[in-house]
Amino acid sequence: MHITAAHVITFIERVAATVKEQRDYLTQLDSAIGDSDHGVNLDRGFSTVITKLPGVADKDIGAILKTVGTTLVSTVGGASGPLYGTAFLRAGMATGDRFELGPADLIAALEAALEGIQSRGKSTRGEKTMIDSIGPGIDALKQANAADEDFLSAMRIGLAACEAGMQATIPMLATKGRASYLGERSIGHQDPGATSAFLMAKAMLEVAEGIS
Amino acid sequence: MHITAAHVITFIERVAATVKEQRDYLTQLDSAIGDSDHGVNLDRGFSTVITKLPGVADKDIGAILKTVGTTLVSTVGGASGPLYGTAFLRAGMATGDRFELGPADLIAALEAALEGIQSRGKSTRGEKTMIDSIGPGIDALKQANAADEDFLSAMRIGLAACEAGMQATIPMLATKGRASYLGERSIGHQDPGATSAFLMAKAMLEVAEGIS
Amino acid sequence: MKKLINSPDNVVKEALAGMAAAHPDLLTVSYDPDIIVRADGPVKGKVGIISGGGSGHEPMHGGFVGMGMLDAACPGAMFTSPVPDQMLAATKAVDGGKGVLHIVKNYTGDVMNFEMAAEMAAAEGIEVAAVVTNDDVAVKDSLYTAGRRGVGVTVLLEKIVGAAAQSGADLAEVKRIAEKVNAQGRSMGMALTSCTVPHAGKPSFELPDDEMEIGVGIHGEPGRRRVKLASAAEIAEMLATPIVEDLPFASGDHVLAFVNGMGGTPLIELYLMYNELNTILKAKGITISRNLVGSYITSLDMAGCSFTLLKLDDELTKLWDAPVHTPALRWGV
Amino acid sequence: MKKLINSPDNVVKEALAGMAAAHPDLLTVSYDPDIIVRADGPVKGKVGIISGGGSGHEPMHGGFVGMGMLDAACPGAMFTSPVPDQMLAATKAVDGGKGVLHIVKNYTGDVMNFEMAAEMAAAEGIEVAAVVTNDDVAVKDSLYTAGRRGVGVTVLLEKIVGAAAQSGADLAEVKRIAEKVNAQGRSMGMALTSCTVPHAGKPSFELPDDEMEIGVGIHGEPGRRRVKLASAAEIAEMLATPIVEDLPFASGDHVLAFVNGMGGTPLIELYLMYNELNTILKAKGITISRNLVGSYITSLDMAGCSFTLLKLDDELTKLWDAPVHTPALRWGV
Ligand SMILES: Nc1ncnc2c1ncn2[C@@H]1O[C@H](COP(=O)(O)OP(=O)(O)O)[C@@H](O)[C@H]1O
Ligand SMILES: Nc1ncnc2c1ncn2[C@@H]1O[C@H](COP(=O)(O)OP(=O)(O)O)[C@@H](O)[C@H]1O
Ligand SMILES: [Mg+2]
Ligand SMILES: [Mg+2]
Ligand SMILES: [Mg+2]
Ligand SMILES: [Mg+2]
Repeated sequence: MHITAAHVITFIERVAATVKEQRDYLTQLDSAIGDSDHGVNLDRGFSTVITKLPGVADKDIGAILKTVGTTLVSTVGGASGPLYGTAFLRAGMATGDRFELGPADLIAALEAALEGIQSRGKSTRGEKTMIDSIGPGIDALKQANAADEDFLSAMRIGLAACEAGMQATIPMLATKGRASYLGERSIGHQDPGATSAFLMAKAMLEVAEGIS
Repeated sequence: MHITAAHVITFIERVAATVKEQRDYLTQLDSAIGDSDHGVNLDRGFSTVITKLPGVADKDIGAILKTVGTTLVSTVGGASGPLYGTAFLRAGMATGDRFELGPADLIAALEAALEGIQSRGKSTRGEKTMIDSIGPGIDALKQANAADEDFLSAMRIGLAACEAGMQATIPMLATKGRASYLGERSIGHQDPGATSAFLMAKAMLEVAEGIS
Repeated sequence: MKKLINSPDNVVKEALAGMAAAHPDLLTVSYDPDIIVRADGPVKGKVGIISGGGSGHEPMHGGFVGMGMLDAACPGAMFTSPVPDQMLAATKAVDGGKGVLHIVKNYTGDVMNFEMAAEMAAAEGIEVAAVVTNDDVAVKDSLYTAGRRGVGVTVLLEKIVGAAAQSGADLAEVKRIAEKVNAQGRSMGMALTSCTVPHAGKPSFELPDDEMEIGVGIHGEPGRRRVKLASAAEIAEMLATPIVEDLPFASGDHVLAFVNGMGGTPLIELYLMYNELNTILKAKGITISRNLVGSYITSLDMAGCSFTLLKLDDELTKLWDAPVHTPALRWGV
Repeated sequence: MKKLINSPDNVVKEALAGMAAAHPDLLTVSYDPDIIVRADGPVKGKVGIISGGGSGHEPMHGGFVGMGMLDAACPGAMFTSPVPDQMLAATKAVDGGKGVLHIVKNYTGDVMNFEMAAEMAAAEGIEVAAVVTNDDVAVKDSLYTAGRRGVGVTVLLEKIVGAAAQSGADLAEVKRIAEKVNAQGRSMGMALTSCTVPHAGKPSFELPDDEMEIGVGIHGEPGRRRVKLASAAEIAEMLATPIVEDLPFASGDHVLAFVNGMGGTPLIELYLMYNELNTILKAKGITISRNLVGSYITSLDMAGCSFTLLKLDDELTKLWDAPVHTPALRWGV
């Protein structure tokens, strides 16, 4: 599979559309264990990102992703702003000035993104955050890819793991982020950030399906 | 009919009991066109009056009524405090140092009370206030008494007119008191003060019925 | 009913105890009759300024006791005019030999109780004058009715008249200034929700989710009309226009603009409303040269706001700017 | 949803415009990035003090910009940490050559955004220090969690540290005092009702008529536990005891007691709660030598309150008493 800069832009557009569509759902998840703003935050950020895309349409993938990252940092705020912002920035640094990515490049970019989130958020898996869907998703994708699966089916396996990870946040006790203030009462609710991360992964698969 | 000081005390006790019993009803009437406190105000006042009665048990009727009046002035507040307070004060001044009242004395005391309310409140009939039940009640009582009716039946006729006057406040447009701020919206509600005045008149009849 | 109280019967006294404990440097509280008196009063040779009214409008009036504003406040029961004993006790407590001004809001109960107190004070040889505020343009005025309610102007009047008394003005002069403030000020209020009086235990009126009351007072009484919820800009227009047309305020006027919260309104909404009012007045050529934004004359937990405009001249501006030191208003000291 | 707003998208900017219009003598507002800066800043030779956080907590932080308190505030979207661009712009705007202190409340978002801003400011050669407040005893503290929230102590810290900077203390000294205030202060809050975030359009949580939340923060998040409604005295006990036991505060201590309203709480209830707190502390031999009663760190229209106790010594008392001139806190000037 060859992922071009145009595909990356399509992916970003699809994320922006999904976030807008799921804005109230994400916000509602956040009202149970947070402060009722996750969907609103991301929608504000990706709406601005959309206005920046024309300016990088002819740029390399690294430049596109870094623009997305800095825009998110500058517009989202809250916890998810620096986290997703850092994720896209690191992914952009990993891809550098390339105009096309292969499977290994994509995996490397995703790993860089995850590492960025973890170092910025000082979090590990099992704390009921976005990395609980992202982490298992990347693991599964890598494993399936290493097992020589067709890359698209590897991505499908990754997405399934990502979704399972998202659902696994429900019984977790939060120890990071705003939900941690609730203590035991954080149990029984799906983490909003893990959910938005899954929605982004889903958008990625949908774009990939359009490529092959 | 001979009304003794003891009867007057019984009357005051009965008013206090009625006001306590009807406290929430009066307050509820006041919430529609006023500020939700008429029953609470009167109950606070008459509860204090009750504690003062032992001190005047052996005093003349004027002293008893004046004590009720000053106690109401000092404890009720709002519009009804000075109005009912003045009413009892004036009634007490009218009865003076007597220990027994006949029908004419009672009528004179009631007229003095009404006059006191009107001069303190600068109100006339038809403005949707307590005098819209008190005024017609006294008129009917006087008329029936002059027509040589038995005084107890004259009192019954007076109470019926008082009740009719109370009900007649429903369609009135308020021009005095707090209900006047509502303009047209004051129409359709029974005046709380006209209602408490009717309840006092009813208590008076009940005591009178016990005398004959 | 959800309130931070122990029992409806004790709210007023316990809150007074809290004020006394929080501000011993500014005021002292006496009970039965309940009055809040300036700690360093009576001030010899100064006209005493007292006000009072039902409780539930905090910080008014107790929060305005202190240097440069009130010498005493008489807190009645919840939403109920205080009784004459309170005004009489307050009048005696603040009499510094130059007479006492009673600041009365135009409600039948307040007016009658203050009148009785003034008669008693006169009988004891204290010179008393009174001013009755009646600035609420939501109420139609007429010789044959109870007239307009006293609302937001009362706060501004207490500050300005307090400054005049502090600066040594005599009773006649203090009364003149009080009447001028009342004559030059107008207000109007609205409610998004009803308030709940502790004794009543439920909201004073039911208001559907999509409606609001325009032209309310400060006692949970319904307003002049009930209309559909509207935007901040529209609400500002509904309040500002009747005020401006009533005095009338005209292009070139300088005003003090007071955006007041009803007790349950967050400050962010009041600043947003101030922005709307500022825009409206600018368009009319009226300059806001002083302002006050906050919850100063409230109606328990009611959500909503009121606007008050006071036409300023040099005299009133100077008195407004003069130092004041009370629990709720403080500057210059 | 009943609010005095035009549209959820514009609440923050329009309220900022209102603040700018109301307080031109104290502050100026710039947009995109949104910051509120002291009108006479940057003050040469003074450490700059900035703070920031989500909007919806007014008057915090914008209402604390002015002489003797904050040099700038960064208002984020509703309940959302501001973005690094705001803190960077504010840092540059207040830099008087002696460095800048960032006052950060301990929320993951606030901490990360301020960290990124500090990195950027350092890259531009401005010396930045930060203090993170984490005074909420309702949250269990641990090395392995996000830790405690920053709540009421933030207000007191901004006043005290602002005074230290105003008096000429250098960045290290200002930071030392900031950390001391945070170390000596503890808070706990409760809610009678949820707040409603404008974008969400409905209450953040449903609370039955006979229940309340104990241990809430300031973002409409549910508290630590839901219990039956209780009396003011019982609620005061539920808030005061964990605070006193946590530091712990001991007999003989002098404290600043801060009774804070959540935005929809009438002042009369806050004074009543102050009375309860005063009674509890007296019984424990703890003396309230300074106090603050009012709605200063709020959660939109939430009804409820929080207690904050700060252990005082001569240094902190003197800094608390020092003159301050901001929209929301003013004395000595
Ligand atoms: N330390 C952290 N590491 C990773 N993810 C985190 C961390 N803290 C919070 N998150 C994620 O951020 C999400 C909340 O984002 P958002 O609501 O936008 O920010 P805020 O909590 O500041 O309101 C949470 O659901 C969680 O997935
Ligand atoms: N000017 C007046 N003359 C006669 N009665 C009046 C006048 N003003 C008010 N009232 C009576 O007082 C009643 C209200 O009493 P209350 O609720 O105790 O006082 P407030 O209106 O001050 O709250 C009204 O229902 C009315 O009957
Ligand atoms: Mg959130
Ligand atoms: Mg009433
Ligand atoms: Mg009343
Ligand atoms: Mg947030």
